Amino acid sequence: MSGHTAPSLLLNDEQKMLSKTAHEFIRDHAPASRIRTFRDSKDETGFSRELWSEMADLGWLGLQIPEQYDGLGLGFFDLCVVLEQSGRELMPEPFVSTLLLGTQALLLGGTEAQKEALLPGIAAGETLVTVGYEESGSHGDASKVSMAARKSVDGFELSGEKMQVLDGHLAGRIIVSAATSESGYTLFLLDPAQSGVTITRQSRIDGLNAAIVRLESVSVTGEAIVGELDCGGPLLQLVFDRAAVGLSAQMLGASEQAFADTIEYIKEREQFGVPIGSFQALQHRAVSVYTELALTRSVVLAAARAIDEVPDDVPRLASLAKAMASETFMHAAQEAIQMHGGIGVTDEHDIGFYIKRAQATYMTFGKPSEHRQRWAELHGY
Amino acid sequence: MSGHTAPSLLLNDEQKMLSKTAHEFIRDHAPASRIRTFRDSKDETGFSRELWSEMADLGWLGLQIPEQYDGLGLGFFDLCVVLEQSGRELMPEPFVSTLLLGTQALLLGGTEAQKEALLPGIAAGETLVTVGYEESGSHGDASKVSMAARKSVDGFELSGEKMQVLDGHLAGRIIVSAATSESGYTLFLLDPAQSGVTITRQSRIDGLNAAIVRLESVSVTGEAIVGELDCGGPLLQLVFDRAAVGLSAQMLGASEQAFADTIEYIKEREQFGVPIGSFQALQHRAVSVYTELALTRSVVLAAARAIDEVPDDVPRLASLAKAMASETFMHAAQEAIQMHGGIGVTDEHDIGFYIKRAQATYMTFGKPSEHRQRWAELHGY
Amino acid sequence: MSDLEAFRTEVRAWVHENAPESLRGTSGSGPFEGYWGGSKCEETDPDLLRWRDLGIEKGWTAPSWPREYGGGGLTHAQEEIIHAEMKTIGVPRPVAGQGLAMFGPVLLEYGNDAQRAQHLPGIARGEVRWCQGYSEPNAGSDLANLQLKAERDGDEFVLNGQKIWTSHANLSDWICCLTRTDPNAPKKQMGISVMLADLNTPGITVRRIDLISGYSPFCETFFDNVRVPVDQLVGTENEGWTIAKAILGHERSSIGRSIARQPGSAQREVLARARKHLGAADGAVPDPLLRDELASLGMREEAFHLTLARIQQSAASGAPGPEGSITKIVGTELKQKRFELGMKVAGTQGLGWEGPGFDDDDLEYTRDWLRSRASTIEGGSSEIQRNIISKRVLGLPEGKK
Amino acid sequence: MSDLEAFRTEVRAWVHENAPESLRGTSGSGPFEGYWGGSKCEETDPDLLRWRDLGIEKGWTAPSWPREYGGGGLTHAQEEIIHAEMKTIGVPRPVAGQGLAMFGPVLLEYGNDAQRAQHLPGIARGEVRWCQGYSEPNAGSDLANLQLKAERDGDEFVLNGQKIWTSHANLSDWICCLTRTDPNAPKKQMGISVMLADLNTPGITVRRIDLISGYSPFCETFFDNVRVPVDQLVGTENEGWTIAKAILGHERSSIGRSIARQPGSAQREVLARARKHLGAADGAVPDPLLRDELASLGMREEAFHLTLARIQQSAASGAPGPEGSITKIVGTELKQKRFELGMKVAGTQGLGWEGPGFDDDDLEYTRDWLRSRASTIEGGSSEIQRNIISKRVLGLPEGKK
Repeated sequence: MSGHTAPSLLLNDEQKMLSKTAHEFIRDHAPASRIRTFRDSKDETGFSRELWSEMADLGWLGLQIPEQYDGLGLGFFDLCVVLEQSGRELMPEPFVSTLLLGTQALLLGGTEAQKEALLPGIAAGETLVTVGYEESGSHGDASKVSMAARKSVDGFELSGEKMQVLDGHLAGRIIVSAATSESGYTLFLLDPAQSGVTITRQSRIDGLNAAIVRLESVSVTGEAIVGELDCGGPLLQLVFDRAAVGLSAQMLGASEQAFADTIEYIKEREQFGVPIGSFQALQHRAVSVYTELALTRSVVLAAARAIDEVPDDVPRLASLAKAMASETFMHAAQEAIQMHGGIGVTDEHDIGFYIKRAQATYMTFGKPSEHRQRWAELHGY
Repeated sequence: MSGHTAPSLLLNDEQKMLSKTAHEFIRDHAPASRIRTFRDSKDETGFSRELWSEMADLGWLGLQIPEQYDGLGLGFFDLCVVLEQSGRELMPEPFVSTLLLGTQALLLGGTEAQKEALLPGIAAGETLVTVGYEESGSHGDASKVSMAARKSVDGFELSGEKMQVLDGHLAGRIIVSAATSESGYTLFLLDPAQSGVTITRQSRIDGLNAAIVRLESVSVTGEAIVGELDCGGPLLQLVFDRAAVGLSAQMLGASEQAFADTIEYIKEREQFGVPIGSFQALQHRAVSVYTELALTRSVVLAAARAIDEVPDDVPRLASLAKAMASETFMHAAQEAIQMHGGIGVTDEHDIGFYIKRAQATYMTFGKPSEHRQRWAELHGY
Repeated sequence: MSDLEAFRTEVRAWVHENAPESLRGTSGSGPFEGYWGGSKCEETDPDLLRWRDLGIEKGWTAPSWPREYGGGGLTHAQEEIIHAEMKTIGVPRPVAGQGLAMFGPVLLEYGNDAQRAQHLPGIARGEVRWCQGYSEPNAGSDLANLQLKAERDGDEFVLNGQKIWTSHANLSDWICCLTRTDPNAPKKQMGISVMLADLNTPGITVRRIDLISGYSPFCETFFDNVRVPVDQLVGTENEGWTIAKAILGHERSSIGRSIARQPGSAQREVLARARKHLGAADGAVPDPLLRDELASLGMREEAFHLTLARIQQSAASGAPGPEGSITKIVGTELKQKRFELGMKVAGTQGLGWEGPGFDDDDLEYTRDWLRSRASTIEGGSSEIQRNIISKRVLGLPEGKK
Repeated sequence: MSDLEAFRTEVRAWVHENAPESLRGTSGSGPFEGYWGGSKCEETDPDLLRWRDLGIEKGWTAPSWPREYGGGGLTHAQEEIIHAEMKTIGVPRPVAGQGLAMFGPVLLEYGNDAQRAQHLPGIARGEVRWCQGYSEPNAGSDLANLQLKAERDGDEFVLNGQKIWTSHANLSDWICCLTRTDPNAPKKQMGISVMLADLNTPGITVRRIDLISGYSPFCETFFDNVRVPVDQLVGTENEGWTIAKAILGHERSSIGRSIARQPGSAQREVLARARKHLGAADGAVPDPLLRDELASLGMREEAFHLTLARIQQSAASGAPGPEGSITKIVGTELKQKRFELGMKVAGTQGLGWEGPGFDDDDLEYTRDWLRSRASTIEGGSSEIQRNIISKRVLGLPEGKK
């Protein structure tokens, strides 16, 4: 903690109620088994439009969106309360693409016109807005931008390809990064219905929906710029920090659910005439997961709080949360499978989806070692 | 393994007998508690001259020394058989200084005259020969040599300071590295009785004896050079590889003894009315140590064998052995203390000396991460 | 030159002369890689079939089995040499699979002459494929808890119940089952019998089990009044646990060994992925942390191979050490580390399940990574292995089961 | 402004005005740092003594104790504020030690008025120093197995036996002992009583125990017909186990908290050592692996502090979470990691025991590293903590003890 007084890491009464409501709603309507259902039925949407609308009606999608854009005007912390619960059941709905990437990009860099045009639709669950930043040659470094924005008479002409654009198959708007100068790049807001845009759906292990977005000479005006010309890098970094924290909240929820399922399983599963949860070696390993969960909860809450209250602390706390949540989720998912034994590695059981999501989230918005490196830099070493 | 047929990793009958004899002799005459005795009595020698002589009589000090210099002319592998046993009881006798550093430097780079003058005395247990390579500003990098050898009329004049020279307080000869050109340094054989040499004894946690060797304008002739002028670096690297393997054999023995003592302890120590060794969490952790010991034994034997038979394989196998033995010894020593509980952290119990030695050996001849880096380089990445 | 060395020279020459070019370098030459055969086999690769036939002709599909049963009549040391020479150039054994690796040896040790004569030649020629029937839903780690009922009825046993993890049961011809012949035995390790059943017997149904990797060799096999002739009982009725333990011990060590592909191959594989995905064609891997992890993996791989060699050498010298019991644990953890690191270097390119935007190698690797999670569970979980070592090797007192 | 905020403002002003300059920034302000007092204390630092006297005068050595016993009569929330404000500028509490942290609270909860009146003021003023007498050679993790015999003889108990790990017994005035008053009780948790003994009582001898670090606060304390008046029995005879558990719970959480020095201090400490020993005055630590390990340490330290804060906040809000039980495990492991890394960056310069060639800071650090090995053992080993969490928090079924 940089200050001597720690920020509040507790949920207030409203947030506790929100957490409880979200927990129950998601548990009842959105079990993790849906990942299998969507996959096996080759569902074209890949998530439930109805559920997304219902959550909009519950106010969850606009929690953090200012009231002037039809949101509730609460904080990022409140959003994280819902995200944690959504993570428990690995929901494939467009939380990351729309609430973490698209919305944050608009809130942090959008013009008044862009916000007015899109935020109400997001809060209403009608519009999906995503960000495309990954390219095939970027090796995970979003600052390596090959997509080019050439100056044209009345704006820019964009060409190039973005990979694994989350919910790119259904997004009403896609924000892409494109090189606008030798050293800088710019974020542009696109309508995928525009001529020159090709969308190819991808299939990932984790059940999130992604697409390849190919642009061939797509024309946009200067009004499509999100943020400032050539300043896409710093803006995207701010977006990534928030997205990393929100994703960490989902990872926390997922870890907790995997752990809870595992504890329940080892209490029930008998071998050698006793529950396997009575074996001390398993018990001590379970405690190791438990302690990591407790630490992860603290850092996720602190990072979420910082986004609302202590902006200067966001970079380091976002890196802390993402690094720790990634390792905890992977650890919890691995132990969950191992402790479930044979049944745990079958496709029939849901626990296997947790390790798939763990791998995907580990690799998204910077893996732990990258965040540790950033932490070191932020601490001057 | 670089070839398709693994080298023999078994002891032949003579080596098995040697191992057994050494084990019993050391167990009976050189218990680890001597570390405490030497320390508390502030013994000026810090080890037992008598024991060293007896081991010479048994032929152990000259095992690897060619017969023409009064040794037995066996291999480095044979020497490692004895080293492993000496490690079991953390013997503070000058194995590392004299048999691993001094002897190997002479065997690999010594002139005929130097070998004739010193190897018989080493085999007889009468002469100690050590190597000084560490300096206060070298940060563990032996190639940073501040000690200077200035050309003089009939040779060189050496000035500078070496730190933590093992057994420097009693060595009959000390080999030091000294800069002889911009880019290279040279190994020189010194008689500490020479004018300008000051020896200051140091006290280390691990019970090995060390000294600061300060040289002020010490004159030597060209006959004092070990190896070639300006070629001290490559020679010292060869010496270090052998020393690392020999030290790894000692670490293997020490790990095995710490583990054996721990297994014995947890079989006997009762809490809650049962031996604590019946607790599954301890059992599984004990198995982890056991598996590391088995792997470490294989790599130490392979590296020792390579020194005798496959010189090209020595660099990578020496790095493998040192890296693995270091981690295994530290792991075994930490678990030994934790499983011994309260008594394990008292100075009265010998088990604490194992972690002190583990720390010292970890840091000697390259720590694991340095050896992994070298391994990567040797494998082209 | 010793006899064995002379034999090695001879084997090497034969293998070099006869092993099809197309198969060289394709295999770790373990007991489970290559042509598994059986009546349902649809293998069409002419080289693989020719290699099989050459092996059968030499008796080298089962070098140490008696010649009368289709083997080569050689010693175990000679067998090791044959397998080692095939491994050297990376060709698979002419016939592979569980029949050769496990059930043949069981019949040689515990079966009677009639059983050997009936079953061994088909195994040695790769004509009859075998699978195992040990685990049940409530008898995994606690295998002795098995409940598949076998009741005597005249000259037959009638089997009812279920087996699980019956790998490749859908592709096999026969199954080797652990059954409960005496449900009233005072200890659950008693009253167990080993039986061989033709999978075509009426009443047997097989259902495939997909793993998290999306596919798997595993099946569930259900027995509904399945009639097995009494002459397919192996060993003594109700005393099958001894045989079961022997089979499991064999399975454990063969899993450990089967992970041991060519020395250095795990390191090379992950290095190649690092070069591909990190965009570093040669020289040092640019990420020093990944490089360090890769070196750790490479070192551990080498240590594992050296340990296997040491165990093999000490077994050959007549004094098998207790270290054999660790190979399953160490081998499977090494395998998992390899895939974890291989996934880490691939970053988001490792996240594909199928289809566009991911190349085939990456898609396959990801499935293999998922598959590797089972390795510390199947064939006796790591936890069970640790219990065994704790008790049998370290001699630690037993707590509760 | 709430009352508490107003109080904080007042405390902050007082602390800033009165805390001696020389003490600022010297302390993590935990309950065990600073002036421990007692009749054998030879403290001469005038600032420390002045700070003690100012604290006593305000009643802020024991802010939440009743004023009649030398306390400040304040609420726990106010006490937290006082300690937090001292921590902010890094001054120690005016009086520290186990009397304030553990035995005073025990007497307030379980003692009688006479005992409170006799003992509390001396503790609050730092005049009487206390130590614990719980463990015995055969009652460590299994504390309920304790055997120190206390037999009633008229108005006295006669104590015979031995305690171990009686920290600072050689510097203390009184000891709080767990004794066996009924050796025939049906369960070993029964028949235990808590007693207070003056260490000057004839028959008590104290022997210091050195740790592997070369020194330690620990002692063994032997009881040979030691007569303790019955009015020093705390609570009910034979029902001391409840009190013992309360003391142990308190010890556990205070050990965890006492490790929590200033946030970021572990990272700063190891970074300073890295700069010193790796020769990098500023900028990135040159060894990327050490740098990564340091970042891991720094992150974990921050996570630990945030978790302590979260636990404290939820306790203050009336709903203490179960996470409190992890602080001992996490805190002590963090401490060990810190010293391990600090030793690693020092290389061979960390190998000194004493004397020439090593500087004083390094020598002290090495001793502290060795001392840290005890932290996962003392005050309830990590293994015992894991058992407790497993049972009480996770609700896992008990296996064998």
